[in-house]
Amino acid sequence: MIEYLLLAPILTSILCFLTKTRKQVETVSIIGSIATLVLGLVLVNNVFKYGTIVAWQNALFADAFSAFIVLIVSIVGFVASFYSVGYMGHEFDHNIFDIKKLKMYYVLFHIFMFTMLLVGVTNNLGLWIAIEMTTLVSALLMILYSRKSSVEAAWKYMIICTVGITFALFGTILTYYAAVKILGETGDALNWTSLIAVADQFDPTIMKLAFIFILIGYGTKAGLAPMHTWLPDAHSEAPTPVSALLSGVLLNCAMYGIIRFYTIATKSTGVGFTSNLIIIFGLLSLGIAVPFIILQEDYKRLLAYSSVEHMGIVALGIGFGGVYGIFGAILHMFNHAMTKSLMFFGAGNVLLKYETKEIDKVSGIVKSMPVTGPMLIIGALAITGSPPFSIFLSEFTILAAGFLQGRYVSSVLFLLFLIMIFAGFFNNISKMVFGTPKPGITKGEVSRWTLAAMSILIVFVIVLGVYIPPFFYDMIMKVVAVIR
Amino acid sequence: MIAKIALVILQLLAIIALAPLLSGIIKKIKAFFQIRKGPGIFQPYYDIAKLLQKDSVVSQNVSWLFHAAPIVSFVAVLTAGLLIPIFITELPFGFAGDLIAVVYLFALARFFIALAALDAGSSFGGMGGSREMFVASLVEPALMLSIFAIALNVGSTNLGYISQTVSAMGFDAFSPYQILAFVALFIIAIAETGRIPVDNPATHLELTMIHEAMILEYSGKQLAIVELGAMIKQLLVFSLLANIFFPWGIAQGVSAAAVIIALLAYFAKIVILGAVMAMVETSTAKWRLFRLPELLSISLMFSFLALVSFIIVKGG
Amino acid sequence: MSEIILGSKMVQLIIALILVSTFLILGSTRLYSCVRAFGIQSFLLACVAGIVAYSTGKNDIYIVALLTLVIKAAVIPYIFIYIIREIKVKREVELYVNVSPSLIIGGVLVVISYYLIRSINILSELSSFALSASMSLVSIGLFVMISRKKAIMQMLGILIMENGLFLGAISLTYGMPLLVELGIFFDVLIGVLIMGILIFRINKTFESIDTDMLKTLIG
Amino acid sequence: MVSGEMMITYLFSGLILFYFIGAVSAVLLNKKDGVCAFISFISAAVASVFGIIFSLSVIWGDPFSLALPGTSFLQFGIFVDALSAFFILVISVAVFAVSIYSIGYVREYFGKKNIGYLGFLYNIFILSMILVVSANNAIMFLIVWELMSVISYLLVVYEHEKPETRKAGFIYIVMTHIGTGFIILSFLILAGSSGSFNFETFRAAGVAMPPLLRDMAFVFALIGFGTKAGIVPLHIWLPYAHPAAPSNVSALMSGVMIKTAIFMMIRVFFDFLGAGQAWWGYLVLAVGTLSAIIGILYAVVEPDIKRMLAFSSIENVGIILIGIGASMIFFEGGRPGLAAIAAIAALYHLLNHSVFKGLLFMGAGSIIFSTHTKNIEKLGGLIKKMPVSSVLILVGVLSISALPPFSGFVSEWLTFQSLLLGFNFNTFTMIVLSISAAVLALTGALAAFCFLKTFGIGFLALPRSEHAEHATEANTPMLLGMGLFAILSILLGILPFYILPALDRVTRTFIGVSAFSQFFSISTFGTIVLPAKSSLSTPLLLVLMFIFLLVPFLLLYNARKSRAIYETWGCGQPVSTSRNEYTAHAFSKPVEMWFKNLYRPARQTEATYSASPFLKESFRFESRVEQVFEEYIYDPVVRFVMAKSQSAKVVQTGSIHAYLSYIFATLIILFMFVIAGGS
Repeated sequence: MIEYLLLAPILTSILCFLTKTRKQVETVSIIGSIATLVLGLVLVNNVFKYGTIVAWQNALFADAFSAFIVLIVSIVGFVASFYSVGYMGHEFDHNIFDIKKLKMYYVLFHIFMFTMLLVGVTNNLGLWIAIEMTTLVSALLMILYSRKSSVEAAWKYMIICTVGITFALFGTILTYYAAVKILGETGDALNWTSLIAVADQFDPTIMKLAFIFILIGYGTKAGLAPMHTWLPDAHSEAPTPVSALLSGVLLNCAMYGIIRFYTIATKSTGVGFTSNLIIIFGLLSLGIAVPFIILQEDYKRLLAYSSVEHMGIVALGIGFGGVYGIFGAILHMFNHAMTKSLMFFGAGNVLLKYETKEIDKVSGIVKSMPVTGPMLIIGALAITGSPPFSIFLSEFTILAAGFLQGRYVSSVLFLLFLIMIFAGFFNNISKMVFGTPKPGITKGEVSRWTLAAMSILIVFVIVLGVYIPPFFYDMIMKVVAVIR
Repeated sequence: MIAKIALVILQLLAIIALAPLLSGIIKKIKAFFQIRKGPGIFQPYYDIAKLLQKDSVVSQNVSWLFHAAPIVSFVAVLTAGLLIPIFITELPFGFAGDLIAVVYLFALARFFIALAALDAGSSFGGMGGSREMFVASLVEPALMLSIFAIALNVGSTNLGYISQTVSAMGFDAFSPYQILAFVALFIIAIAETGRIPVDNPATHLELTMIHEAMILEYSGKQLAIVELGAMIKQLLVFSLLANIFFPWGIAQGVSAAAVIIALLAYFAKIVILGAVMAMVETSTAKWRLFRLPELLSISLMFSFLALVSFIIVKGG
Repeated sequence: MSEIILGSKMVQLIIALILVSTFLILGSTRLYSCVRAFGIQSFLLACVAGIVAYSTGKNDIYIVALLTLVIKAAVIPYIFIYIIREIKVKREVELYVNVSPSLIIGGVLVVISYYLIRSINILSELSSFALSASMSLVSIGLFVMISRKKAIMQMLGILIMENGLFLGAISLTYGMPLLVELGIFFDVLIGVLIMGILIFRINKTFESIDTDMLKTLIG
Repeated sequence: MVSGEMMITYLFSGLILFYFIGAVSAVLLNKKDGVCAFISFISAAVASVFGIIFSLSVIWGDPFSLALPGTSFLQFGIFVDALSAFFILVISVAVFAVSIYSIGYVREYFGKKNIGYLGFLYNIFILSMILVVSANNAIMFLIVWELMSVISYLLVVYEHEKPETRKAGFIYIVMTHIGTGFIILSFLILAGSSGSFNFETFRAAGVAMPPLLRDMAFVFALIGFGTKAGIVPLHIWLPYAHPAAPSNVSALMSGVMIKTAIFMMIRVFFDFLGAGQAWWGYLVLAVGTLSAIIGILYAVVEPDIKRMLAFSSIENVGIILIGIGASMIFFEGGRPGLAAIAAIAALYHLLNHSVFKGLLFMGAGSIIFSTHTKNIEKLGGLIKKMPVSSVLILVGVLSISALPPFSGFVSEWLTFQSLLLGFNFNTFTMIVLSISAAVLALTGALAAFCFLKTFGIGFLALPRSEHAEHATEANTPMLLGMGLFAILSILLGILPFYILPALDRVTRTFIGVSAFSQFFSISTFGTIVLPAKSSLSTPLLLVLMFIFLLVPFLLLYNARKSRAIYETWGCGQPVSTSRNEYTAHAFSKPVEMWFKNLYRPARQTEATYSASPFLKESFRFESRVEQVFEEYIYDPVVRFVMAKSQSAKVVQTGSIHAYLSYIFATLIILFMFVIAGGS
């Protein structure tokens, strides 16, 4: 089952490589991503129905949490491939991309999908490999545009994330060392299930060290402050569909790594150490995002900083702990993925239309793009945690968890940052969306594909804001059970 | 029932009939203090009668409101007259409104006159309206505090009930808080009736006028109504002062003798009050408008002191 | 048994030599000599792996040792030299921190690492020596990245860190499962390739590989 | 024959359904402006009729509740008791009139703006308000509460082409968000004690909480809901947002939306937290008093009519809160009967305010509709151009100025009386209540001043600009909508004896006792009789005034015949031009001088001279008053945040070496943390 899921994007990628024309490559890509989505959903369904699935002598492994990541990856990936057709098609039409580059884009896109799926379904140490692979592939995607800034961003991304990931490997080795002491030198010593089973016997000091390395390592990749510095560059310079994947999905994948190790480390060190650390990083991320969001001049960077903020929120949810906290964090990962992708897609449309990333040079989107404009407003409200949109529910749950756990100071700070971010973010977005467009901007949407992609996401954003379907609720509760 | 209606009509007639007289008396007393001869005390009657016979000249800018305003304000003042005990405490329609309602009926009257002042488009009218409303605003907090002081003492804002209770107290009514409240209300009365130092009813310079500036555009019958309304209002304010603080002699029940005694006592009281007012007017100069808040804060202070001393004396 | 191996003079000596090679990198101002020192370091690392493989008798580790020898000691240095030749970079290592302060800081980092690992006080003295050496490598690697201007030196810094990890892994746990090791080698190799591509790109777009040029994305 | 219970469910569903129909049809029909406007607003009006019947039957019947499907995590429910029903009534009444008005008003936008968008938002906005007052779960409440805020924000920025509108919208949504933050804190404290987000559990938990937590819940709720209600100093958004919105929406926002905050205050303070501490009541009273006076003071000097109305809303919210504060004091002091009277006064004023403020905003809308200006200095003479509108607006003006026998008078009278009832309390209470009453009196007088100015300058005398010169009467639906409210203003003034018993049923739900017959009664001529003979009968006053009309009519007999028309008196100079009229600014100058410490007026004059320095060629005069709260509280905070943000941005230097150092430093710090034995 898992193998098929992993095979789908690889095959698609190969087929994309073999195609000749734009039509072909787009068709292959769409079909491939539909296949990935379907397989992903089947996997998710199986996991939630029948329990954990393993394959390849435990090297591949899917429990509820993995399945949840697969769910996010495949949904956003699917939508992003739709969006790509519109977005990259526009670039192709305007001769920014030739067919070679377009093909290259789709090839890398599906490999990127593969690596992210791999993050979800791989067993422990493989996680490190998979995450490093995501960095490599996405760096390549970033330099498809040969702008100076893209190259700069890619370099920073590559270097900083590799350093971070190296730390994560160190943490993994230390964990392995702690596990080997208990389990002996078996191949099982790096499997999630066997680790968790004996995690409470691990040496706490080693685990503390290990957790620090993991937190800094994967935290770098997840964009937790102060290791987030590469993130605004990378996310704003990548091609928009990739930005959406980077912000919406890849960050979650890194977060997934942290949470996995958090579960193990907590069993050994006790809840205080790990959760305090993770809360500190969470608050730091929120706090650092505030000034940059308030004074932002580039709307894609604005979204990127908002991702830093949201990863901080997920971290807070995990740190607060309890059923509420973790439930909120998991729900938030999903909601953020949907909403942030929506926002990036909207931003992409704006970029195509206005050909600038500067907030001050964009105005009157509602007039020039009557569909994108309202969607951007909804997205902006949603991403800043306004009801009745989905992120409000998860943020509220996390806040409630903070209160229930007696972490009043953190909770109040959290709320304060949220409000400041709201003000900053909304100010910037409303400047762009409202008003009258500059002369020379024609009225009309860029492409129907992009709108289709956004419509799918907006359904998630709105529906999950007022109604959590029982099956989805059960799903998240199962994930919570895995983590706790 | 008939007795009640008779009482109402009697009270109305008394008010309408006495109002110009009070005006005349005050003018006469004022003249006395200023060592002038002055017009006769019935002069206001002649004035009104003359005005009623005159044709009116109306500004070309005005709307229907200009014509309606005197009527509305006159009616409002008259209605207030039915709520204030003049010679009897058991007012037939006393339940229709209390002290607060009286204040607001006066406000209604003032409101329409001030509106009409703006209608002609003259800057004098605007000036008068603005100042009139300004003075009213200045008065209001002190007025409400003294109403509170009075009402707290008696336990009600019903005017008939207040008179009744205070008159039942006899000389006990001369308590410090009563006196303080009286002083406060007297200052307010100066403002309400448009007298020096707040306003000069005898001025002929448009720029210094308040009330007169408002009604500058009225003439003939309309002016008569406006003037009469103002006089009635003055009388009512005096009656309030008289029958809230010194309700002696007021009739408790409906008997001819009591009513006659009450009427006489009432007349005496307002004449005395008028004399005091005339004295005050003669002994002060008109203040400039922006100094008025000082005067009103004095009144505010008095009424607040009245309230506090009541609370302290009576205990909470 | 493990203590014996690590305690053996041989391993200690090699680890010490690895540290020396690291300092060679810190102390040199020429790109070529840096690359050469890195090659030596990787070779020494392969030696450690070989000794561990020999004394534990695990065939897996032989493969790892071999891979280290081939990829880290041969292929990667070759890639470096290729890049340096192709883009005709100036041969100097441009520094933020001069050679002698660099060396002093490197020394301090070693001492700190040693102290840190000792103060954790959960490991035996011998494995803690290896671990502290590995920590030193990681931190010096990071320091190299921070203190050198050229993009290519940052790439080298990452590889030094990677070597440090490798040393830690091999001395603590005698390597990890083979599949995982292979994955890591694969990643490292691909990583180096992609970084190489990026360096070419940087050179092409900025006409220099000085990272000082890469300061346009701020705020 | 359906049972009563079913009937009520149908009514409620019908109410929701029609708002939905309104919203959906607006979107579907948005190509045809006229049809779209008609259908969507008529649908809202129909829904509001359902709302009126529904709420009346709940007030006079039993509470209504409805559980909606959901998971244990998110369980929505509807609960409508008499209190909620009262607010639904207020909303529905306002919506009915405003919807009819809107049919005419939106013609302004035909061909220029998307009517479907407006109709959609309008219906959803109302629906969200209905849900706010009927939500039975904290999470659901927060969702619909923010929905209401967001939709109203979108309505505020409907005319987003104007930069000032965007600014207004931004200030509004940020302030409302801050408010929601506090509400969330308050609810979390309550939920922390009750272990659930259901309002039912809040009721039990709130009373049982430790005092400190209760105090915090109270203060947070006061700040949170106060922001929405527009209490000083959290009011700054109101004078921006309400004027920026289309006038029909302003009418709803000022008339109804800010009342939902009052609703929740009552819910939280009385229902959830029980009697509470003595100082709660005093705080609410103080806040109310401050809001009343500050609100009206700014209204007096405001030249923009819609902004003036917004400031006046702050004032009226203050008056309502004075009643609620007094009620809390009495309630806490163990006098529920008196508390009920004070609460009735507050609710009565709330109802009245929603009517006359709605009327006035619609009136302002009519003025803008026909003159295209909001600046009072540019109006004038409208009473001749818009005769019907001006009469209707006059009714609103008289009501808001609390002149008898109009509606505002009755509720202000009740408020004064309820403050007077403090004579049954201790010294401190008496003094506090008296001071509050004095301030309230000043407020009332200034309100009269303010609205007199507005009506007098705006409607009377000569037109002051081209705009006013060419004004025409508003169209029929607009007049109908305004007329409804004007009639209602009068009815609410003269029929209090119908309304008080209903209000008594409402206040009974949160105070627990009925004040009727025990603390007040209704006797002949619809007289309201309070303890100690204080009584008021507006119907009788009205009748008396009508009878007395006879006197002036007799005196004025034949006056019309002998009337000469001539120029206005100007000391002998011909002055019949609008340039000689008294301006609004001049009119309010005395008050400006009186409170110059608050206003800090700044003036600028600029004169150009022709040849001689004594002959001015042109003269420019500019004067403005400071918005003290903005300039001394909010602006410094914003500047501080901006400055700090600017310096914090240094972190992102662009240098990869710096970035790597951060990671290095983090690592070292965490190591120290572990070595130090941190946990």
